[in-house]
Amino acid sequence: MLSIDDLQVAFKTRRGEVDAVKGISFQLARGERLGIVGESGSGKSVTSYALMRILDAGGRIKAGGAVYSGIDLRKASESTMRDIRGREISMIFQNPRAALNPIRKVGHQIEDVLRQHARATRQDARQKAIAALEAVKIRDAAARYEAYPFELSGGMCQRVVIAIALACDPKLLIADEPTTGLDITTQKAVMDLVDGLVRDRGLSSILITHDLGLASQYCDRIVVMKDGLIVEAGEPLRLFTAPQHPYTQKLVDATPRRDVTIRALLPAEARTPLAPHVVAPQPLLQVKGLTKTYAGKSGPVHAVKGSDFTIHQGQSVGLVGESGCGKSTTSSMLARLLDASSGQILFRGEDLARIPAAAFARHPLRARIQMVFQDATDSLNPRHSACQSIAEPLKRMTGLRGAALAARVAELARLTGLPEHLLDRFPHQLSGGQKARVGIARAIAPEPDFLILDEPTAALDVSIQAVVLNLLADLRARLGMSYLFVSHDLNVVRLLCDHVIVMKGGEIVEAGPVARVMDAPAHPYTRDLLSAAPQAPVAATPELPEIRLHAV
Amino acid sequence: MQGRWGAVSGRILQAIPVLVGVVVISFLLTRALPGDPAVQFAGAMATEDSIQQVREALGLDKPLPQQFLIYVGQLLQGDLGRSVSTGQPVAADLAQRLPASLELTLTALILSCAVAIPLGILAATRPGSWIDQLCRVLVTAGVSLPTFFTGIVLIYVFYYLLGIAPSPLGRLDFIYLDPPRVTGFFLIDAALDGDGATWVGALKQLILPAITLALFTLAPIARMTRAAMLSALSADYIRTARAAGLGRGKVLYGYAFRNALLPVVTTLGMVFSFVLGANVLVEKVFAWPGIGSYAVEALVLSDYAAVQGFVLAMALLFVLLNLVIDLAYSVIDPRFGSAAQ
Amino acid sequence: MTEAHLTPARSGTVAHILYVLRENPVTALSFALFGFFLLSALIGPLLVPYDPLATHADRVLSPPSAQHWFGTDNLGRDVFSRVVVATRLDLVISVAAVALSFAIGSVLGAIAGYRGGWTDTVLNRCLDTIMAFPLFVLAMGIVAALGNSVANIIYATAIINIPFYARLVRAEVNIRREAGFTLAAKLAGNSDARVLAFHIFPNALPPMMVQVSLNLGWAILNAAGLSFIGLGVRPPTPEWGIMVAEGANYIVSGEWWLALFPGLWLMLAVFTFNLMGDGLRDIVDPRRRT
Amino acid sequence: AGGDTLVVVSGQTINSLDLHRTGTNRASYQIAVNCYDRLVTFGTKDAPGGGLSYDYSRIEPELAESWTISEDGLTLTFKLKPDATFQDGSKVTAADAKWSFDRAVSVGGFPTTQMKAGGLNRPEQFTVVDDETFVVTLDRPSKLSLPDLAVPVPFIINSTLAQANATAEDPWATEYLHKNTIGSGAFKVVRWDQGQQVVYERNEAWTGGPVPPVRRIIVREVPSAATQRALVERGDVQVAFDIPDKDAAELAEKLTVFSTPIENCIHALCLNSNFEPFQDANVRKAVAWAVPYEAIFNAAAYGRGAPLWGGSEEITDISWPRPSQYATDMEKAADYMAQSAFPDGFETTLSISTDLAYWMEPAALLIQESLAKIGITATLEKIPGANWRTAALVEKTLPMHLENFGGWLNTPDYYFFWAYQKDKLFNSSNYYNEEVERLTDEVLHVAMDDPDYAPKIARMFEIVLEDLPRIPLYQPALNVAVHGADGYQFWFHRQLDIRSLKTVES
Ligand SMILES: Nc1ncnc2c1ncn2[C@@H]1O[C@H](COP(=O)(O)OP(=O)(O)OP(=O)(O)O)[C@@H](O)[C@H]1O
Ligand SMILES: Nc1ncnc2c1ncn2[C@@H]1O[C@H](COP(=O)(O)OP(=O)(O)OP(=O)(O)O)[C@@H](O)[C@H]1O
Ligand SMILES: [Mg+2]
Ligand SMILES: [Mg+2]
Repeated sequence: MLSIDDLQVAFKTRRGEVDAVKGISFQLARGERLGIVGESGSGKSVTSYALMRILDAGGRIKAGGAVYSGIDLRKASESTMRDIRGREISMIFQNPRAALNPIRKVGHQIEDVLRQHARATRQDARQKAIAALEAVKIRDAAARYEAYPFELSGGMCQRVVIAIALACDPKLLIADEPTTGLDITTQKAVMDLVDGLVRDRGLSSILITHDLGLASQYCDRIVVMKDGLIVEAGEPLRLFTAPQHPYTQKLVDATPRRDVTIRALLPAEARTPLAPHVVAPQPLLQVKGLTKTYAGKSGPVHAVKGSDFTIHQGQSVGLVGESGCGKSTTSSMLARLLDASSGQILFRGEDLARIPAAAFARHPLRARIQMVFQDATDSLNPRHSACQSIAEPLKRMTGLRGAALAARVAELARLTGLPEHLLDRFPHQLSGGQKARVGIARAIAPEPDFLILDEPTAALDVSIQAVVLNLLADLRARLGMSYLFVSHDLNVVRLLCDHVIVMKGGEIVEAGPVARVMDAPAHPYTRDLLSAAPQAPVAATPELPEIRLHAV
Repeated sequence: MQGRWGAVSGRILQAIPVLVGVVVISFLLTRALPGDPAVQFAGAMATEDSIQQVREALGLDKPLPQQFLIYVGQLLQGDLGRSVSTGQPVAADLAQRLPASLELTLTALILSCAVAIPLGILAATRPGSWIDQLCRVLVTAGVSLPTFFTGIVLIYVFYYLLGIAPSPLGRLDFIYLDPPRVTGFFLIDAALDGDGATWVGALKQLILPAITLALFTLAPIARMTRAAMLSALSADYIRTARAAGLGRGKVLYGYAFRNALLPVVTTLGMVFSFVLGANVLVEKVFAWPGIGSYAVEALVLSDYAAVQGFVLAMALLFVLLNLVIDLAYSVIDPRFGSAAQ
Repeated sequence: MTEAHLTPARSGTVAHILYVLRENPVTALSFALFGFFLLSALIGPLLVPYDPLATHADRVLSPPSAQHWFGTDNLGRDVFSRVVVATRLDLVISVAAVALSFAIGSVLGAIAGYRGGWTDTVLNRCLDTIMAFPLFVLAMGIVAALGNSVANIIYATAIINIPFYARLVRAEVNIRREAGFTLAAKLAGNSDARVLAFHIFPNALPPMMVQVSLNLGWAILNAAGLSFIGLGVRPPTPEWGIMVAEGANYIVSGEWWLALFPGLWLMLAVFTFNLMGDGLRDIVDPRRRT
Repeated sequence: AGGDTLVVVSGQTINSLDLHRTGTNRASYQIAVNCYDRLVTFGTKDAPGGGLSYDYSRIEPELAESWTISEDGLTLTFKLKPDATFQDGSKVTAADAKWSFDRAVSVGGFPTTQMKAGGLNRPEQFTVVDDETFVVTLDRPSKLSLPDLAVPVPFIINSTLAQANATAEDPWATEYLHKNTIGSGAFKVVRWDQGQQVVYERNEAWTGGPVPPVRRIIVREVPSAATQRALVERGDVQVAFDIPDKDAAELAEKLTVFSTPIENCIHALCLNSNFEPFQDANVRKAVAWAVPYEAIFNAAAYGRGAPLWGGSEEITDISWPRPSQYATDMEKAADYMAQSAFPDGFETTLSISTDLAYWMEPAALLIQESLAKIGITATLEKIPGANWRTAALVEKTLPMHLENFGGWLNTPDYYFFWAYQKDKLFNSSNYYNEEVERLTDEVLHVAMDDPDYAPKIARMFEIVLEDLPRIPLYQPALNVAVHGADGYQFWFHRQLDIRSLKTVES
């Protein structure tokens, strides 16, 4: 049905031509579900754009081509392509909210496509659009027709995007990271929906993702890409059990899954023994009745509703829960960046909640509590080089200057595995993993006792995530810090943490040792979270109890 | 919908302190003007006594706070006072002259939009190309010219040398009679009256001053259109639309341009109020009987009531303009006034 | 590891500037022109062929010639010399006015954007009040009230421009108030004032550079407009605006050079400033570095 | 514009139809001239620069058919024309004259001051004898009284109509007259668009003089001089009134341009005696010898008007304005400077008005440059128009400045009365000389043919030209360019008298 032959795509850029796709070939049969996996920048998206001929200005198909049902997609006229897009081949994209025109009613956006492809007339467009919305199982479709994207949740937006893509009954659906940016539970619901539709209608599909686990769960065959080339292709189970290419091996290893140790995420040659960390019996931090209420536009928002927990010296505590449950709010309060509405934060017996956040910057305990942020890019000052960023807390809190400061920065860079020559670079000149290292180096610079990690790996590729997680584990062992590790990914938490707290809607619903919570979840919500995480097809994995998720 | 009206009425409330501030500042500013209006208006051969008489007649012998209270009291009754130099109530003067300025400004803006927006779109669809650079240089050249200089050069070339343009004598050549006043906009009034000749006559008079002003406003509009179009075109929803096979026109105008319109409308508002101020110079060059020339005259003569009235009228216009922009926003952008924004 | 790491490499900055200039020919042109104006402001008065103030009754209103490139004015003064010498004053007016509004606007905007709440509301209303005035007329009023000296022209121009900077900085600060690097800076032990001054504010610089360049141009036009109304710099000081305004009266009688040359010069200067904006932004924006 | 319509452009703006109103500007005086009649008017003579001019020496009837002056000169009896009617058809009566004169002396401000110049101070001085007989009683005889009745101020208003529109707060109907012309004059205003134009239409029943040749005259207000020039040059308008000297000089080569030196008007450099350097007679003389008269006359006036320098020191006649004995002589200037108390020079400011910058600025620049050569550093100061009168004339705080007083009543003593007497408005130099003070008072009301008159005037000239509080520069001209029109007549009030204008085929 679709055959790609030595496709090469290049972009004109400031510094000459960049080859984004360097000659890839694969075939897609009718009804087949293909997965394309690879790390960021490997050319997955560009491949799909090239198929649709919607490359950005400056991009062109340099060589090779693609044939879809006998039509040469490279040579076809623009009007032919317009007919193909949406009617024969459809795409859905990541970040559904941004993928919809913000100022047009979603119903009209669906109509636009229907009318474009003459699948509807002015009279029946509305009715067909509603039918398309019903097909993606949106509740109350007729009412949603009138909605604007901002009035819908992320999951609903993605359903609308899917409705647009499938409105004209295409034969091939390309989904480019359709669930990035969605909540883990929503992700599952959306993927199940797409998969259901694809199967029901007998479509071919291409799922582009960097999550090997996700791909293997929803695809018949997986293509692994690296640097614009296909390095390996095959059935999911085969890839997982017997990867041929070292890169595939690395990806497989790095994918967090049950029953592996944190070191096992790394490539075999990097698996040095992990020094054990010691958990002291005395509590480092005691949180009592911690509450935060925001004055929202439409009434108060109870972001955190009276949390109680304790963190011991040397202990790593995981904090999990879906988006908006109050994880970041909790960590900000603990980091003393945000004033609590009520409650106590006892740090070695001293109540930090009584010190206003604005004054805490100059408090001696400031150096004892540090934090690593979710978005490494956002957390680095774009005007400061890596070195300046790392040096900042040292200058402010330790008073180091001159050569001593430089030496300490270099030491921290070594500790976090940041090559020294990168220290001069600005954040935009660093990769995601490197930025994460700068963020970690900066946080551990004043040698804190307590480190809060707010989803430090959420924006990273799995292989980099693996490295960062191991780095954190090493640092903990070396420096004896305590962690509060915030994440929505239970698999990751299990690797790094001793203890886990599950939050929902601002409340702690379950807490306990990792092994207990993961293996015998007491609260149904914890079970939801567990089942939503994509599972790699590891041969020896015992079946998890199947839990149906509610439709969004 | 409720959110929108809430936002609009919120704007009206916000305007109140602004108007109060404008009243106070304009009062103080006029009093700070050099020159004694009493001397000015007492006439050529005034003696001490007659100056004093005039001062009392104008109420300028009273202490400042009292003058202010009197002024505010009058304002509250809707009385803008009387211009000493024209001898008319300021409100009447403004009502007479405002349409002239508005007609000129709006024509200039329409002209400017008609050129700048397509230019901006063109530049945005080919960023970095020579067309883009040329647009940038052209519109920048336009905004770099002092308006009075442009005006004079245009008059010199098109009226004096070539004789194409009509004499730069205000809104209508004297062979025509003013159309019966309905809106005060000659083009509209003449059209309503069905008087084709007068309409053409009024249009001819408008062209040169409108071009002068339009040249000056091309740059902000074109630049903003370009920037907004660029960011709209790079947005994800454009990719979605293209991937769904929508036609080029639909994508460019139906999707990208409508989104780009939001910042363009904001810019238009700013340009409008800016141009109303810049009118001062153009009106002088083209003998245009607008409020700009009125303001200059009043300022030079220290005609307190006229200056204050003018400033207040402009402030009201500004507030009104912001409301119009908000309304335009709420029409274009459904998010307006909702919590999501 | 050396101390040098702690500040971005100097050579990198120069290379970056060169890159920005090379990348866009229009930007390069504008910087070249700017250099030219700067030079004529600095050493122009030393190089001009005639005393810009000296009158010569015998060569009144002579058209451009080999002796007088731009002709002479109604008092026989050399227009070219006057145009060149005026550069310094005009640059001083625009740069001083812009510097003043930049400084005041930045402080006000930064505080309002960072503090939010009623500080923000009050400032916004104040800015609205200024904006509600027709700006050119406000400038006229201020100059008329304070008297027409160079300093007052600068103040007036600065005052009408403050809202633009304050708004811009406020918006830029506001979106970064909760940014990760702001929080990180606080974690690093910076007080609010330090966070604002050294971490958030510098990030607002790139868009402000565009504003600065536009305003430099506006400031000159503004001064020229004031001169046209009769509220400009004191004679006989040469100033472009006055020269155009006075020359304008001579166009119809055929002495076009009186207005044309200062007008073109003025336009070229404003044009240069306006075009420089994008380049300036790219230079101060580290993200443009590669 | 067809044959019976004539278009005039002028840079001035009319702000009222009523000359008596407070705040009425100069340009509006033309309404009083063209739409109203006075009892008497001046005759006509050939103007020095070509064209016609009013003739101060001849008083002619306008509304008054005849008049008699009593022996003692205290009673003026006017007989009104029996057929004179207002534009609404009603008869012009002595009661109208009285009401109008009462109004002029009562409303205050400029009209009242001007009436006083002719000895007309109070309503009691005006009596109605019968419908056609009107008597003015003076406190003392004065040669200025009758001419003062021919200036625009004492115009005759339709008092019945005016009183019908008067209110208790507004007994003089200023509100009504501001917007309506209710006179008996040659024209009526049929349309007035503020800031744009005034449209006049002929009064076919005018009795004040020959009925005007043109039926309709439009006066367009065009602020830009360049535009005015372009319009008249292209023939789009027939008359450009009060154009700059430069345009006049250049247009004179293509069109008919009347440049009439303005009688009794002098552009002068004033030295304020409140400032120390100018109390020194040598300094004043040094300045007078240093002024580059010729250059100023060329640069500021483009040779329009009349020179007022390089005259003889000996005073043989009393014609006025009179060229001074000074001319540009830098050596003499330097000598005087050396003899003064400031041999090394001093610093001062030279002030000019923005409104009058068109002549003041070039003149000031040339003076500044020249004074620098004798060690006087003058900083130029441009004072906004609104402040000029206050600073220069009322407060008299400007050390060195340019000034341009012109008296309506064309006698030298009248000029002296305003410009050289202590505390008078136009004495911006704060000049005080006991003898001038006395002589002025003595001659002001004396007839010009009185034997005492000429010697006293000559003495006054001598003193002020020696004392030099005002250094005369030149006598300015009023320039009018016509293109397809004729019949222009110059008036002392410097407003356009449209009554005599006619169109000609060009
Ligand atoms: N418009 C463009 N101009 C220049 N280079 C581009 C452009 N778009 C993509 N590229 C380059 O092409 C390469 C492949 O990009 P692509 O978007 O396909 O990556 P990806 O595999 O989809 O990554 P991700 O997982 O981050 O989405 C990258 O190196 C990228 O820098
Ligand atoms: N400044 C604020 N004003 C009002 N409400 C807020 C504010 N910040 C957060 N909230 C609300 O508080 C709740 C908790 O937010 P929080 O950021 O802690 O969630 P989270 O668990 O970190 O989510 P995510 O996984 O998306 O980061 C959310 O409902 C959010 O909308
Ligand atoms: Mg991608
Ligand atoms: Mg969060």
